[in-house]
Amino acid sequence: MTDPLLIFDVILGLAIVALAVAVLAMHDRFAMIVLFIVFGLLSALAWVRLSAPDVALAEAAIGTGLTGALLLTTLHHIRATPPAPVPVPAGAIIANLGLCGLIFGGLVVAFLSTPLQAPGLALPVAQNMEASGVAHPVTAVLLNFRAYDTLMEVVVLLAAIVAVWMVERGTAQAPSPVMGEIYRGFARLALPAIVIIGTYLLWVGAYAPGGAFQGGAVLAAVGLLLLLSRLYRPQPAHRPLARLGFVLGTAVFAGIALLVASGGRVPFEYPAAHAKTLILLIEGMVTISIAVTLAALFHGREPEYASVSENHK
Amino acid sequence: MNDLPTLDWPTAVVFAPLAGAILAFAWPRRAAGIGLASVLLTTAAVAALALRVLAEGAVVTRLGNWGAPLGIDLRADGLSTLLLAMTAGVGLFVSLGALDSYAPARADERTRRYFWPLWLLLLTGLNGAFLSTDVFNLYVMLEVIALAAVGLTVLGGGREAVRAGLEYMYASILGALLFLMGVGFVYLELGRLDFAGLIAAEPAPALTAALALMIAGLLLKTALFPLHFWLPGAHANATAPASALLSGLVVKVSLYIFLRLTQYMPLPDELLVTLMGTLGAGAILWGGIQALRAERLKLLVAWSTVVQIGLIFVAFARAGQVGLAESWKAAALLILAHAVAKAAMFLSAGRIKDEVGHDRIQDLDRSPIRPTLAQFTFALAAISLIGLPPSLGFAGKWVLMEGAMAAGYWHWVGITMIGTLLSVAYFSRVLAGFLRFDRLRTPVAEHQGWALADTAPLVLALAALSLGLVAAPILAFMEIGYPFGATP
Amino acid sequence: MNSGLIFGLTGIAVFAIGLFGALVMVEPLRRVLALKLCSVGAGFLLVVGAWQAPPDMPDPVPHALVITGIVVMISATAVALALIRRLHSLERASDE
Amino acid sequence: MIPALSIILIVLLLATLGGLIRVFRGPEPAERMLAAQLFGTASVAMLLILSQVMEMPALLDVALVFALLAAVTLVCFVVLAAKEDR
Repeated sequence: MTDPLLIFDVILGLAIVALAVAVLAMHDRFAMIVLFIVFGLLSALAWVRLSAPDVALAEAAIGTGLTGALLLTTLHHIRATPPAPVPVPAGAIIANLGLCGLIFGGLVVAFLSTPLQAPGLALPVAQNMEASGVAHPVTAVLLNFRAYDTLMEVVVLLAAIVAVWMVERGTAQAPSPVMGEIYRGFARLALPAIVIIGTYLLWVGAYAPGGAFQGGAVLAAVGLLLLLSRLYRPQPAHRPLARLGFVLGTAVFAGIALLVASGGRVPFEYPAAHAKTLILLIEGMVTISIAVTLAALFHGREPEYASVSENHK
Repeated sequence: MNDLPTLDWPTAVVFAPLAGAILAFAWPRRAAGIGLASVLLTTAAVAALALRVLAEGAVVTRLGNWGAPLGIDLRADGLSTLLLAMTAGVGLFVSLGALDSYAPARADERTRRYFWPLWLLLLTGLNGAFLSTDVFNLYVMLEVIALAAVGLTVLGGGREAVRAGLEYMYASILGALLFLMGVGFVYLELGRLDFAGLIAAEPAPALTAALALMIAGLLLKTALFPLHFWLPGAHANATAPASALLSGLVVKVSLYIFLRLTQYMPLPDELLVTLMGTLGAGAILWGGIQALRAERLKLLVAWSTVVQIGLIFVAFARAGQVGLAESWKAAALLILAHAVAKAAMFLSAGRIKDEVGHDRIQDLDRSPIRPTLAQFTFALAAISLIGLPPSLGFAGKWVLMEGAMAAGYWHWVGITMIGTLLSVAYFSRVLAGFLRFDRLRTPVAEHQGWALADTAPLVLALAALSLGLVAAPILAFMEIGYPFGATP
Repeated sequence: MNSGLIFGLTGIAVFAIGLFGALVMVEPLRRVLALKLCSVGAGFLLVVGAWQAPPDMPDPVPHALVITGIVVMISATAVALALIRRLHSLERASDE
Repeated sequence: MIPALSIILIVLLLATLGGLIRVFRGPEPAERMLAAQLFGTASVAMLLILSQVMEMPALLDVALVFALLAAVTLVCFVVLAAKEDR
């Protein structure tokens, strides 16, 4: 008898592929983004089925939730001008379709030839878990075994906010919305709950799925709600504090990585007795930075002194 | 290990610019000072690392003391160190030039403040990529480089710059994602990501797919014809120091990774090596024709980058598959030559544009306000890019042709000759204008005399010219640590 | 047939669809989404590389890599979207 | 019991995929958004069942985040739509 879960997997896989096509084919730009959000949720479900709850959390929170919000604000910003229909020559479409079909075929052949369910690095990770300072393997990989990658990932986030602040100077400020009573009520209820969930995810990362990135993303959602509701308005005077928030995670992470390198130890080699504390400290600071940075990426512009565009509203 | 805490130079080379970037962004008022200090520190660290490599051979750092494949190792051998030194040298002089180019009188405050964090983040990524021994780590480094480079492209803020920057962004991200997909196949097949695993691997369909994906991504990022479409716009519309960094350094990273990967996972067929060379030949011809037609100086210089990238791929393919063990040296020498000369050329082109007020090639004549020194520098850089002795470009082309002739691959010799003639043709369009006496124009502005911004490109151009004299020691240095031997 | 196989094929298909979109699409926002599809496809491949038939535990390393990839991708997306917004306002300013 | 849960799971998935037709047909943005919200709710349900079937309690956390971020995107939509109406 076939496992009914396999049928579920097949339907899920087909739905994901169909949605990927639909995202690109959908004419309406708003519908395109909505379909993309659904596509992200389905992918997260698929990753749950592949026993990767950490990845599913990150995809749901960052890859789909926050990315969806970013896409929606950008669409709101540029919606005034509908895209001029640029006809793509049919020849180019067919040629590219053929090319991508070939690539797909080649990759499938290559994929089928691989030893599926090879052990990979699971064994060395399991053997070194004791020394890593945390009990959850994914967190151990992220914050200890491959901490250098993770540091560079936070650097990518830093590069993104530097670039975004640089790019969007002088962009027109969007007008403030009028917030209804219902939304205020929602915000009052939801904000504390979200803060608790975000902190919980950070904390739980030491022994179960969760951690700095997922926690940071959930906390960034608080920032999004505050920004959207204008409960918090970025002020020029807050810029130094914001900059500090952006660099905090990177600075603490890099600083600890270097500071532990004394007495014969190499960078990133946390002393065994303090590994857990140090990792938790790094995670906490990185969470703050991620939350602040993601919220700022959503806001986009660097807060400036009374911009011209706001005056002629 | 001894008891004294010795500085770990590979780590220092990555962390010094990172610390600078953090400080320069957190403290924008002091960005220039912090930036220059951290570039100097990085250069010092690279010099120390080079001395270590010279004395002891390859230097390896096992981050976290886990050791690959569980952890990530940094490894500095001759080739890595040479490219680090190239980055440090070019970066130092471009930084000095930038001090003047972005001085309060010439650029607005925001441009000045944002240049430094972006450039230092770029430097972090570049150094990290040259030291990396792990394919996933390379992917992350490529993304650090991509975001910082896009930021630098649009630093000027004009519409054309933003449009070109967006195009560059798409190409860059797509290239990185192709690379990531390749990383996925490497892991599926091998269950590890470090270079040692790649060297030890048996040929397999999944590894072929991985190599194809990664090479496709790298070619897109390095702008090999016909994937060069994004480069001319991005490099021609950026501000001068940014163009110098983008053209001199950023495209070199993907070339470097390409050289590494093709050595660890050899191309399975001679045909593919020839294909690389053929694409390079296409770049030389097409880029040469476009450079001949370019109306603006910076666009011409950008197209010449396309040509030079093509030349490096011809150098890679010059002796076919059996010659690969030696060909990478010709390619690496040309990478070095192009980086130094092109940075000098973009900086001097920027100076000419700033002083004259435009960069239309037609109108660049011997007017009273001509920035003599910048024009002189441009000519020196052109000598190296054309490949006249004693420049480093000459040494590179010489090694290329020698190998091609030894292997009897005369078509590559012919292509190199044609490329040289084309570059003579398009650079003389500019140089002829510099020397023209007939038309005197009214000055747009007072000639401002020599400046720090002139010194930096001049030193770089002179270096490009004279480094050719020490090509032999450079070639010997490259081999330290057997960068392409079986033992990592 | 097993979950790894099904979702591995799904991931490759999503990657190829995203690649097609990135090559063919002209609309800025749609091109960004096409690139996002590519990154999700690559994520699938890595997660499948980690997968073990239950009750065996999956390999945690690819999971960490995909989380890194997701964070890197939102950074890239944010910069691309900022460029799109900037270009839009520059073009509107020059039209007026 | 487990097969029964699996079948419920499949039915849930099919039902919500059917609901997606509103995203395609619209015509109003609100209708498309609400269809997506319905999808978010259903996926929370699917996660809860999966956490039983796959014996992974950690999926409850995933479900929590799903529910939360569905709310955030909805707020984002409402606020931006409100701006548009003015």
